[in-house]
Amino acid sequence: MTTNTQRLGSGLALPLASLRQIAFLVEKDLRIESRSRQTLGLVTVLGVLIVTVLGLGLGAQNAMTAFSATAVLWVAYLFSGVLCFEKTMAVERNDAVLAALLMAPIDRGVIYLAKLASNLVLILAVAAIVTPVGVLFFGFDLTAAPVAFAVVMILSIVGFAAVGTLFSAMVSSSRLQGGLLAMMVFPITLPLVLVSTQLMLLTFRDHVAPGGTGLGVLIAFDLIFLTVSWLVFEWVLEP
Amino acid sequence: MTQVATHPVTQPKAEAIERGAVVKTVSLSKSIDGRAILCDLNVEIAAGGYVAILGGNGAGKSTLLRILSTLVPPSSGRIELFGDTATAASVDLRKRIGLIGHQVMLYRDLSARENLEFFAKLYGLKDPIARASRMLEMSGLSARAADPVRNFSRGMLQRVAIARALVHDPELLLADEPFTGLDAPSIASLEHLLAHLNDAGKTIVLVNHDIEQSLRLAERAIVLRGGRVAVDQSTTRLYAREVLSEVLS
Amino acid sequence: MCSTKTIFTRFYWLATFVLFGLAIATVCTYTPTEATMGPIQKIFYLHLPVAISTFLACLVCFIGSVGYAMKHDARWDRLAASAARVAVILCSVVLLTGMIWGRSAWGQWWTWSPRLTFSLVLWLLYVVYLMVRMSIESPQRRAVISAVYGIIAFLDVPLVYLSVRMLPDIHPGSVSLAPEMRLTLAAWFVPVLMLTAGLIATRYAIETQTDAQTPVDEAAAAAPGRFTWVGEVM
Amino acid sequence: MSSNGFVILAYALGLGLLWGYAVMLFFAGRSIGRREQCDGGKS
Repeated sequence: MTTNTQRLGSGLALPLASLRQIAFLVEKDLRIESRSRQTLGLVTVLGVLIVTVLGLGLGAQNAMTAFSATAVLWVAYLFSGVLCFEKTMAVERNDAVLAALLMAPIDRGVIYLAKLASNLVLILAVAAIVTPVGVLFFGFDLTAAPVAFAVVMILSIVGFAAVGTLFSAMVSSSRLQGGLLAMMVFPITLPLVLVSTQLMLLTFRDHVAPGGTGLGVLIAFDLIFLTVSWLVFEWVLEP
Repeated sequence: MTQVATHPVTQPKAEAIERGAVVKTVSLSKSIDGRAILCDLNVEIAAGGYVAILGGNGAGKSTLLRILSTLVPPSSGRIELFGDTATAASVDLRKRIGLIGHQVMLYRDLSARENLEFFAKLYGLKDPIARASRMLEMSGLSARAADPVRNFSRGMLQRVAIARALVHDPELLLADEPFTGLDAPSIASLEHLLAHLNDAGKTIVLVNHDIEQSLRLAERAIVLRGGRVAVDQSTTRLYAREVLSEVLS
Repeated sequence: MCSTKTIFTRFYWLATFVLFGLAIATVCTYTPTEATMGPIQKIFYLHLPVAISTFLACLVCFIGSVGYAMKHDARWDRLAASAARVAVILCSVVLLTGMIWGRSAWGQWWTWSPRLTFSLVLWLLYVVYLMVRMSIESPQRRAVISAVYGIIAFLDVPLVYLSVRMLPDIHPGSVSLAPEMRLTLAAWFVPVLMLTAGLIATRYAIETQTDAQTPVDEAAAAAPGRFTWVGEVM
Repeated sequence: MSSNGFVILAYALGLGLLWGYAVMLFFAGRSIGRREQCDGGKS
């Protein structure tokens, strides 16, 4: 908790070196991911599976309203996202490389931002696959305001990834596996799910562009939890 | 009981010794979950030294090594590396430490070359690609540099791990039970490599459970028992039987 | 050998009990039934004080978590744990009374109204806190993870409150209280707050005693002897 | 059930839960206390 707080005092200008380090780390994560192709494949199939099951469950005959569309997509994102966080952090754990990573002369906040970036790349890739599938299968008519949908969803996913990455580091660096990560992440991200579904309702049903408190909550969520996770990550990572 | 051969003091090693203490612990204690693992340790290791840390299981030797590597903070007291106090934040101190363990700490899906290049870049070396390939040649792995590390034998994995630990040319090398799980030829080549590195002026701290081997390799042995230093002597006058009795009693 | 401490605690609990009796008496006899909502509104005098106490217990848990984050002292961690347990109990009462109120006023046990949803999410957040504590063995590791979760959960509460207000709300706005009603509310606030403080303190004392008595488990403590820097993953 | 019935149910459940927990803590505290005394002699 020490170094990050002092640096926060001296302004948040990430020096160029950290950006380069983040690039190395993210490149490594994505290379491992492309090599094993496990996470992306597994997670995407899970996403599509959830959309299908929920879609059928909610009655695929009548066209999906945008409200239930967002809800179905959210459930898919949440579950595949948690699996994705667990897997990207498991890479450091299975190969026991975390110690070598911590020995490197890089700041632990950088490790957090790099893991966050890797998780974001993966989960946005999954979202990019699952959303069209949802639209295709159930005729979610996102065409009315695709930009609003994209903005709200991306903002929410960033917040979700910020918390998910931090918790996956905590859970992965101790024996408890299984559903605990999901159990920890879901209640915390409920505001995101609530707000994004409500905003989508407003946008698609009442044709009101997302704004006001809704967007404010999303942005506040992202800012608060990015900062707190970045500060706390170093302390949590300590074996 | 083989008697330890005297250690020829090579020229670079002599230079290293002038640099004074590399590692110093000042009333260092560590307790984990309420149990005292290390109690008030005051150990000093000079540059160029080759020290073996011995002790029974749970005597705290691995914990001590982790604290020296700045990855785990002490509960009380402090450690001084290369002369100034080291905390988890001292990034440039960590640059001068290399770390080997019985876990290879490599990405199994990446190839040996990719692993070394990654760590070289992480350490901010000027020419990471060249440095990585030179380390591969030195450890005789160029032939299989492109294969993913998961297909390597235990001996080759350890060689890549050592290459990773030395890629940034550290002055202090921390080795925690590096011989675990190695076959005879790999053990011999690792012993030779460590001796060679020590002659090249690197300080080596070796945590080992094989007393016989440690006395043969290291110049000085520190035996930990109950978190305290039971024996701290040069290995020339120490006999395995004595140390064994210290460790087990 | 009654030390002053035990005398004080006995007196404290007696006073709390008496004040509760007094509060029950006032709500039964003295407070007028509210005009628009009828007698069901009388649940309010228990519902609101317990809701406020729940929030205060969550705040104490947050303070304990931040305290542990700063000081790494097991006492802060015990405070956070005790406060979280009490918060869950209190929140259960809030949920129960809210649901009963909803059932009597609108006919269904559960409506996704902002207040009820907020209590539910708060309840979930701190039940998960207790589940996290239960699923980690090593006390030090458990304290670290609980502290981080405690901080994140509490920071999430205002966001939940804001996002929940976007839900369609059939709950009436806060109704204006006659002076007698305000008096009853005060009569309820004092004992409920005292009870909350008492519960947290007692739970804290129990945890201090149990920690002092647990013989340190040799095996668990010896585990880190092996070189497993990625926590106790082995 | 009349609304008065619901009020009584709410208070009964609420106070029951709160004071039930208090009593539970009281007994838990005492049992630990006694264990403290009985093995106090040993340590």
